[in-house]
Amino acid sequence: MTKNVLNYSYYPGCSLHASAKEYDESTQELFKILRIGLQEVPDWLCCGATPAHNVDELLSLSLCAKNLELSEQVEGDLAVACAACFSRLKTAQHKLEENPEKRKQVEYALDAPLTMDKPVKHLLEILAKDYGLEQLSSAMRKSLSGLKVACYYGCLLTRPADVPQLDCAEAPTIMERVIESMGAETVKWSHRLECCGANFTLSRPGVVLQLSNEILASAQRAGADCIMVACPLCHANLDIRQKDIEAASGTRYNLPVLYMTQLLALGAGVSAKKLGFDSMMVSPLPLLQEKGLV
Amino acid sequence: MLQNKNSKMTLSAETMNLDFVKKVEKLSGSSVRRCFQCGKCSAGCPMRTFMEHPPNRIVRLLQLGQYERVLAGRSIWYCASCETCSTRCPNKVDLAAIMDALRKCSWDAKGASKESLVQLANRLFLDNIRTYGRQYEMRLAAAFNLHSGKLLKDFMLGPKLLTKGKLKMFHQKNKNLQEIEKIFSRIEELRKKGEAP
Amino acid sequence: MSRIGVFVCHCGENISRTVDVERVAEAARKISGVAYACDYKYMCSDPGQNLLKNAVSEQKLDGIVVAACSPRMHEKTFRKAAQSAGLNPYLCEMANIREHCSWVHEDKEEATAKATEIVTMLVERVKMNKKLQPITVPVTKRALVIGGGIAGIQAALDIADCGHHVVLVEREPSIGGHMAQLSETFPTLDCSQCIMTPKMVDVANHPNITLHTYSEVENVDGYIGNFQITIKKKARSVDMDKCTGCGICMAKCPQKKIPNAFDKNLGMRPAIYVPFPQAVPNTPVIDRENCTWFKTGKCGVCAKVCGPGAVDYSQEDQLIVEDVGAIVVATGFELYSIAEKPKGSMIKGYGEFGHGKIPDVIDGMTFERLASASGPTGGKILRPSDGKEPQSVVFLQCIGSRAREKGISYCSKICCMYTAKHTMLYHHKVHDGQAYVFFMDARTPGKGYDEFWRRSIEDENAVYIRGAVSRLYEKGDKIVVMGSDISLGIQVEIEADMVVLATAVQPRTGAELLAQKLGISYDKYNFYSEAHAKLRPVECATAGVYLAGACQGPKDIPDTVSQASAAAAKVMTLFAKDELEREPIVAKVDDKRCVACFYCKKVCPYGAVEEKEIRDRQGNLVKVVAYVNPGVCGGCGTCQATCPSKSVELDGYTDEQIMAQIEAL
Amino acid sequence: MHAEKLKHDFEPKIVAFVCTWCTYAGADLAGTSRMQYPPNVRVLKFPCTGRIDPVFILRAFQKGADGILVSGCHPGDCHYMAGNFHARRRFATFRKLLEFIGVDLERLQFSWVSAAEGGKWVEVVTELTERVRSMGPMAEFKELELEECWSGKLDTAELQEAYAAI
Repeated sequence: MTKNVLNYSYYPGCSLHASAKEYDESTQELFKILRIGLQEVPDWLCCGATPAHNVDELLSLSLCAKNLELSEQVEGDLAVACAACFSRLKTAQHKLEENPEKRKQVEYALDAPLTMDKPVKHLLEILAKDYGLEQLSSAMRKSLSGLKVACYYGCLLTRPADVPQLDCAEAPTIMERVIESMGAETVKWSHRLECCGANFTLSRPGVVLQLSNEILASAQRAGADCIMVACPLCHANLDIRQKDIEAASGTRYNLPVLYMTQLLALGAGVSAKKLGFDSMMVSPLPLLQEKGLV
Repeated sequence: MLQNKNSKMTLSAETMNLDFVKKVEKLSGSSVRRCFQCGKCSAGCPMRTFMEHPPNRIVRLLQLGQYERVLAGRSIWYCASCETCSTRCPNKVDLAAIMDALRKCSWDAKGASKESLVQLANRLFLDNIRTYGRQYEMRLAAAFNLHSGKLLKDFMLGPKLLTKGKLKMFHQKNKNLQEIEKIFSRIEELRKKGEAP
Repeated sequence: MSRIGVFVCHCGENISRTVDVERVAEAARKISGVAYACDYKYMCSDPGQNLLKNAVSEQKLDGIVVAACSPRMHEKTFRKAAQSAGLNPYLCEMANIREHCSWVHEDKEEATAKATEIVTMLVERVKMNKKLQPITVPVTKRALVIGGGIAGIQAALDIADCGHHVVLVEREPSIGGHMAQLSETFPTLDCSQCIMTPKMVDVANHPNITLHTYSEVENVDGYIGNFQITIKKKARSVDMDKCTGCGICMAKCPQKKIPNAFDKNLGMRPAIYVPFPQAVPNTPVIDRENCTWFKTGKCGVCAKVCGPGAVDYSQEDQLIVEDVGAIVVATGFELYSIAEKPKGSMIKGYGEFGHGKIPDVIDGMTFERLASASGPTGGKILRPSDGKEPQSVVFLQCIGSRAREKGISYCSKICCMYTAKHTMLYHHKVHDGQAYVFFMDARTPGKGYDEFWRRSIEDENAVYIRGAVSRLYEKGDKIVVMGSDISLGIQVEIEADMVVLATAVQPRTGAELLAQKLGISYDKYNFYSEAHAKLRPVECATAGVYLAGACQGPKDIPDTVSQASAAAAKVMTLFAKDELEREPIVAKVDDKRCVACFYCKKVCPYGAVEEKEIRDRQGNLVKVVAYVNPGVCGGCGTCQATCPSKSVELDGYTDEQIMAQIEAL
Repeated sequence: MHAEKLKHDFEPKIVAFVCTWCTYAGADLAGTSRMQYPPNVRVLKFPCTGRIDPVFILRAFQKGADGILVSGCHPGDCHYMAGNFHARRRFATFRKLLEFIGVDLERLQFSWVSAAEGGKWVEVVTELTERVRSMGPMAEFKELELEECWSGKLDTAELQEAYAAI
């Protein structure tokens, strides 16, 4: 077995073990072919997501701090796939460093001194910065050229400006740069950073139908073949709810919504069968076949 | 007594609950007074159409210490935490954090708000973490439908997701459930002692 | 027969590319009266100018036309060249064949034809040109400053420091104006008196300043450089030379219950008084309307107690005349009153705020006096009705201002800032008190201003509510304020202990009368008009009169002081020369033809037209005619076009010159 | 490069009476900006539109002008404060008079062109030139002028004949 070029500890988050399993699978496949090691943090727990910080900040911070503590068992910076988990973990680091009072409370809750030094990195950051775009480009086995991709950031990859620090909060390009390095074409579109309706998908699905509809419409206007995401919740709203959105708005979109890692892995030569394309509600296979990618 | 959201506001040292404002400022770590009502938050808020009070009005009501009006409305529960407002605020008012703080106040006050569905979803979500350590969407959705009385909500979606392997009928519990329970209980303990909000 | 020279410029290729300059010169030679014509690459260059100069002397030319660029570009250059060749500069004209011809046309034939016609017109014109001499006017290097507030004080000190004599006239018994009444000043919260009184003392002690307090400008004659000012010194009833300012007269005066206007009538003063302790000069005046001696002929206590015998009941108003060369008008402003106004007045009061009859509804200046350490309450905020400390104060902005209905559509500019200051002063003095401000917009364009306003909210607890107030009414000892928060769209009601109105800044009552004496224009509100809103903001259109401070429009202290120093600089520029020289483009009246209809006087924007008496040798009045004062005339020529008897001529643009041009069409 | 130039049967003569501060400067700006307009216009410079005597307009028509433009500063921008207002009032009356005596007012245009409006100068001049071109030559006043000339000369054949007949 060849040696890995980089090694990370890995926090997949709840969704990647359920509704977003294809994100997890494609991430594993992509990193394997790029020779980037990923070792899952043992017994990681839910970061608390939006519900926790919505009503109980202390709980939210404590859950994240616990995960950071758990991650210390594995070598390497902490790689996070889910944009929401990434945002929560970064926010927790940010707030606990800033606010000694909150830090004290969390230390009490965990009954342990905080270990906060491990850098938390989103997959995008690892690919674009640590691994490098040139390297990524040279890993290309099958160019995605001809595929017009609308890169969808959503809320939490970039906002608020001083927390994730992944890219410019208002005009990021990191997703575009990453996928372009695999030969894809990206479209300019208006709703890259708009909210999809997030976790209202459970309690108030009407909200999602409206907000995600605008996003799909914008991508369609821009002439995109598909939407690329890096967040399971965005994916759920745009993919799983797409049929409902089409019904509610009376517009036919049929826009496949793909995880960033699915597309990258495809370009890097991973077999389409391993990338979970068949588990998606809006099947991307007709499109990928048309473009000669599968 | 508050008649409706537009009923007249009488301002005086007694009717302006500035302690509440201070509490929100402390919880959120953001100034409320700094807001000068430019409205940029409401301009970019994706959830504005679903709110009875747009974000800027929430801050304005806070500035005047009108906490009852804020908590009684369901607007705070319609915030998606997308952070657009906080990112673009010219005055560095962290409205997303203020919304978190307000929701916590409403949560603690139990039933202050008209919005129950979002609160229900949140509670089930947190219960899930305490019991299993991780989220299991199947369970969450089922429990939500059960509790909200919307038994058939997304009825058609479930089987589809199951066949796609997206919902797991069975799952494992975390091995460190005791540690997780400890976090929850120690936080409760802190609160009982009055050492945490 | 005239001998005109025509000089056609190529301007490199700028002209010659589209205009055949040689053909233009050739055509010019054929015009009758043209003695010489040539073309040259760069007429404005040294060799070009020499060509022109040599031609003038060699060809004995009596007029020249330079066909080149716009006169706005090089008229001065060529007129100077003509002058150095011994030709009167006003016999040189420019034909604009670049901006108006070669640059705007492409067809060479057409452009050449047009250029030739332009040259022909100018040749015909220059034949009619007359020799003109620059006008000189002697300058009296003394300045009059009207108004002893901060604007007048600053202007007077600047001019006096430059070595010129200044006559400062102040209507009140003391200089200081409104600034002396203020407690603290935004945006730094300096104590107003602390920064103001040293300047007042400087005025009093300055060897170059003659101070006339309790005096008014009675009449203004003359024009720039040569004004004669008649000043009325009102009878002070105290001999300023003898008075030592000991104050015993004031202490002993039995009549002590006269409301002191300086304290907005909150405090009392005796009949013999100085308006405030730091007054300059520190010489009392007797308020004759309230003095027992003047009312009944009995009392005389002040005269009896005065050691130096300075009290003089027999003093009378005195008229004195001062000769000055320039005038700075710095008469300041007054505050709008919400009281009911007489019918026919453009300004209306506020019935919905009680027409000024609710005792605890006060204006901003009254609040200043309450907050002032030297004020009637010693700096304690106490409400006028019962002397209690108000626990809640509501401030209302834009009272009168920005209210077309009330006759004032402008923004008073200073109220946003002073209201923010008031909330801070109130918070400093009444820690538990709550200040509320109803405002429409916060207008804070000044250095450190917005930060100051934000401080009043973020650090000093003021609650700002966007929206105007509908009505005030009394309820027990409270004042109910009925407002609305327009960002919420919710009505707001506050029961206040005191209400402070930020009333509009208005010109002084009677400002128009002084303007008429000075011959300066004023707007519909009676604010004095500057010559140009952007580029001549301190000069009046009337030469030699300058504006400083709020008499021109609402202004805060920094703006007022800047404008005062600017006005002083303008005066000093005028005084830098012994004589005033200006372009001789002025109107002249032919006495013989003038029928004294004075239409010219009506249309002249400069007030340059006077009535001149013509007398025979015995001194009998023969007739009255119009006379245009060349020192004042601006040279627009409106009088000439208006004159029904054709007796006015504007030098440089005479009918002959223009008709000659038209004839050449 | 240049658009084909149309040759016209009639080239009107346009005279512009302008003030030196605004419109003259505006025309200068059109020049420095290298804008193009018909070469039919001749500019007469005045200190202010207030100086323009209606007689000048009459005389210009007599001397062959087919169209006349009077242009000064925008209201409120007069260098001499109010000259353009006086001009406006004067010409409002004068137009009525011209109309009364039968002059087509389309030949006489008043406008405000500021020192910054090079483009507007070009527009105004071009429009007026084209309009007057379509109206044809201004004959009335020229005939009057000819008549005056005729009556002024004492040695024409007609007169000689008339004298002889007496």
